[in-house]
Amino acid sequence: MANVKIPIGPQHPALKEPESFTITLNGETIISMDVRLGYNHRGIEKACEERNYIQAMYLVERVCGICSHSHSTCFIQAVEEIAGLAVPPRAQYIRTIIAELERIHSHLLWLGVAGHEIGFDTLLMYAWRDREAVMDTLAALTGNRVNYGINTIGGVRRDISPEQLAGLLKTMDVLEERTKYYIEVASQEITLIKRLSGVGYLAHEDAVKLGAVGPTARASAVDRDIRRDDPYIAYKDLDFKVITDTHNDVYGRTLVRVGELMQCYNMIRQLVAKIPDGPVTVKAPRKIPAGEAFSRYEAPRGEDVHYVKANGTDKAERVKIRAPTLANLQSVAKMMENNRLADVPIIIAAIDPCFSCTDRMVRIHDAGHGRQETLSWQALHTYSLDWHRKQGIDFKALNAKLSRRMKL
Amino acid sequence: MIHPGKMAREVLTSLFRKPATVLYPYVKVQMPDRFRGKIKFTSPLCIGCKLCMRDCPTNCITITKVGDKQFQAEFDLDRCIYCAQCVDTCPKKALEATAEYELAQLQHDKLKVIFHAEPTPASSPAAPAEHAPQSQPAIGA
Amino acid sequence: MALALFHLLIFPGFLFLFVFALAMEFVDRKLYARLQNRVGPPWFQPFADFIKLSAKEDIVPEKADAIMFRLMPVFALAAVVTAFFYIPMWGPQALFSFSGDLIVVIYLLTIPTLTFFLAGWHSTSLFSMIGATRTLTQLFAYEVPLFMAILAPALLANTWSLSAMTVFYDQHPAYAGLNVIGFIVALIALQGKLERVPFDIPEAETEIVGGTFTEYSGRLLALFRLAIDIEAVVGASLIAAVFLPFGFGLGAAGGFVIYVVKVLIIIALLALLRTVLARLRIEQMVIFCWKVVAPAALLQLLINLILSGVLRS
Amino acid sequence: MINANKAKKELAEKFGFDTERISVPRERRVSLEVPYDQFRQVLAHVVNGMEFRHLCTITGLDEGESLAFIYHVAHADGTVLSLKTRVPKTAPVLQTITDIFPDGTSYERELVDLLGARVEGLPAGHRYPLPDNWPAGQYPLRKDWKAEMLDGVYPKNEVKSNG
Repeated sequence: MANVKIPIGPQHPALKEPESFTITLNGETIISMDVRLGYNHRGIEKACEERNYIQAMYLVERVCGICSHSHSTCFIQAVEEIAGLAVPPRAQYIRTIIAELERIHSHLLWLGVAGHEIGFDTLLMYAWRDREAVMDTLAALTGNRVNYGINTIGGVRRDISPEQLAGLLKTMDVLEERTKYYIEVASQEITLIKRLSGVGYLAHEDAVKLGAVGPTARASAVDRDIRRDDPYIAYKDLDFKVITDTHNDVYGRTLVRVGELMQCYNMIRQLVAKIPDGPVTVKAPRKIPAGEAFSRYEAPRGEDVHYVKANGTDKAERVKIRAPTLANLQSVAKMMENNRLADVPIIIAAIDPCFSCTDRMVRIHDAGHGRQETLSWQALHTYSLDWHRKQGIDFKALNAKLSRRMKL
Repeated sequence: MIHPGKMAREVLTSLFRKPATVLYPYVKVQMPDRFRGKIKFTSPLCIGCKLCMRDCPTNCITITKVGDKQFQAEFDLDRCIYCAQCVDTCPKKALEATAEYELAQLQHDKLKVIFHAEPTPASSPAAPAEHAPQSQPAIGA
Repeated sequence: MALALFHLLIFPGFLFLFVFALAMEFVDRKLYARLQNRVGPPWFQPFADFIKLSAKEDIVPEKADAIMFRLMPVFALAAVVTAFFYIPMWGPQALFSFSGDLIVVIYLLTIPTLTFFLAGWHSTSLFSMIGATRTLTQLFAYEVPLFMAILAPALLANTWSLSAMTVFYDQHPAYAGLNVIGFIVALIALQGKLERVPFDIPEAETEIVGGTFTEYSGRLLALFRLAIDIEAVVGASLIAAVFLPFGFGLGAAGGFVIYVVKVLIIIALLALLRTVLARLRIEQMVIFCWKVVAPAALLQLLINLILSGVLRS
Repeated sequence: MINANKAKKELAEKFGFDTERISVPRERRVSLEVPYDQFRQVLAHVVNGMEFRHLCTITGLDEGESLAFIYHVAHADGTVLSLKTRVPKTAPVLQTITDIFPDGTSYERELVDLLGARVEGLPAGHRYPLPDNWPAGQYPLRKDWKAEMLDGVYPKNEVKSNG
């Protein structure tokens, strides 16, 4: 076959969110790739300017479902820095616990998705089954499985009880056991290795040049981790290793993620052991004094960046969000080179893309007074009936027929 | 080391294990204590400060004064994101998060929940505390 | 005449095959789910799926060759059902047999794959055309090992008729034990024929949406799915007849039970295979088939050739 | 290793900036505002001379009369330098930095789409993040932009009803 252009997306089974990749193929080999982003823009940056800080916090938390805590913490750090709030240490520890639990849940989720993309659904089912343990823990600690809503300006909304901390340790033991098993599977199952190694090669120099972040960069031996380089919340008190790998491919990215899982369990044990007593929140002013702050956060997918500019009112002047996937997407085209069509899903999945994070801005609907026409159930019903009537369906005859049948 | 079918033993033992699937909706899930479900409004406690309205990220709460020191609350559940910020904001604990989570509706208007003010002892006690307007579309109407 | 019609349409013909194939699909799906620690579908799910699909609208793509598009599912179904009649099931004698029916059965089992290719090609959609080319590439990889694996026992039995072969192994059950390599090769090849993990490359959902069947819907898709289900049963029956020729002396009822158990074992093995492996890439699949599976089949052929020489002399 | 104060000192010495203009709001953060004609020179030195080799993002601001752009560049040790520069709103022309940071493409496209900056030398490609049928001359992140401005001009191709 001559060169063929294959659309992967905006709607495609391999993509869980709409985004468009157009791939030019020669036979099964990829020649080039073209990305069109922006299908998921919701206008969050602009909308943040129209909301007070409390409202904006919940909006920012919903930039992404998987790394919701990352975005809300990153945003709140910036706001707290501008306001000059000293967040109590216990609150910082609780934020860190939730952050690491989120990383565990995100990486296990990724492991399952990776399995699915290469047709290994069993891995998906098992990884997601085990992930339920983290989800349940998160639900117990914060109230909800996603969009935890634990943060508030000046601290956290809910304290963690000693029983919950003990339960946390037990969960960690179970998960550590399971992760060890997955490491074993990843290093021994031949079909898995065949599908992952050598795929999506990203050389160290390219990773640096194209600004890759997070596990994607670390799998290309870029030793960069915001938790260590620019410690925030409670990370400066923790002893952990930044996992890097020299495979430079999807297999390396898998090893980095499972390696990070093992570090997460350790970190949570340290956090539980060290958590100080005290209040979990300080009183925050409604109006934040003028100023600006730049905040970085190591989300499960990589470096998340928020810039907040305050102007002295209760609303932010400007909120800028750069999610990790946008930084990583630059390198995807490079990774695609000389790979097969069959590798496209796993290469895209290997950066753990989160397109809803990436795109934030398109149509602003004032939440208070939506101008969009919403059809009520009744109106929809009427519309459907009208449509069918126009198609020549006679409801009277149908109803008569139906009632005749019912009588018989 | 290479091992084809590495997961074989694991999957075979699964045959004799209970499935991990929760058979929802036949089996209901127990919500944690801190779960943030549908918000409940207790009218007598409300002082009408409207702080909840100001902090609600989606403007889904409307508190209206219906009488002397009497307030009714209207929730647009289709807008509510169940963050329970209003519960934290309320200075008088007039709002609380319940464990109710099965809130999906086919009819848009059922998502509007009104918590009427408690009737004063003098008036009729028949008014329901919670009320959602109902309307059923007729088939083929 | 009436009896022949009964055989063709009711038992062991179309109706039996329909019910049996869908029941086996249920077994496969349930087992797959249980192996993954899930609950799995209820027993009637394949039937419900079939009925639901049959009730849906058929959509033929505008640019597709409408006649080919509609004919292909029927062809696939006809081929697999025909093949079934030549396979001995609960007695050593098949419903129909003649000298050389082994070759005919193998060819009839190739036809569905060819119809998948033609169906995908005539859909003229990008995804289905890629699926179609992959189907064909894959066909060349597994078909030869399958041929060799099935011819090897035939060589030992010195016949080209499936029924005669079964009679031979029924009389010399010890010889059947020699065909273990062939059995494994045939299982792998059947997995490829059925386009299931690790060989579900032509319809890899995450890569090319629905592959060959991307454009199919409604009744036509229902027919295709039924054809694949029946192909699984026919393939399993063929492997059971060739490699597991035991338990024919138990009368009709006993023989039937033994037959169902054999098919169940093969379906279960195939389900296990697709549970524990990841999907291969097309070139990995071809390399695996030619470098591992084909030499194994050749080895079996060689063993049986030497053995039959020793036996005949 | 470089820390915020060292970076501040180096910048002040190299370019003769007033140390008042370089602020260090906290550990590992430096911010500096430079006039646009000096911007490229400073950026080149920051990247090549001082090894701030990772571009975090580019923030665009609408400051009324002018558009401001903050280039956040990070050092391997966690120090982030926020380099701010301004161009007048009437002629918001910028030089691309994709020659220094190839990954800056999408950040610059954001500036083009959302703030109406004109970036010279930006590699050809799809627009980002707004849709292709977005009306020209509408820049959502500008302060004078209101959602009402889209009424009647967007979306252009609305879903037609089948009836």
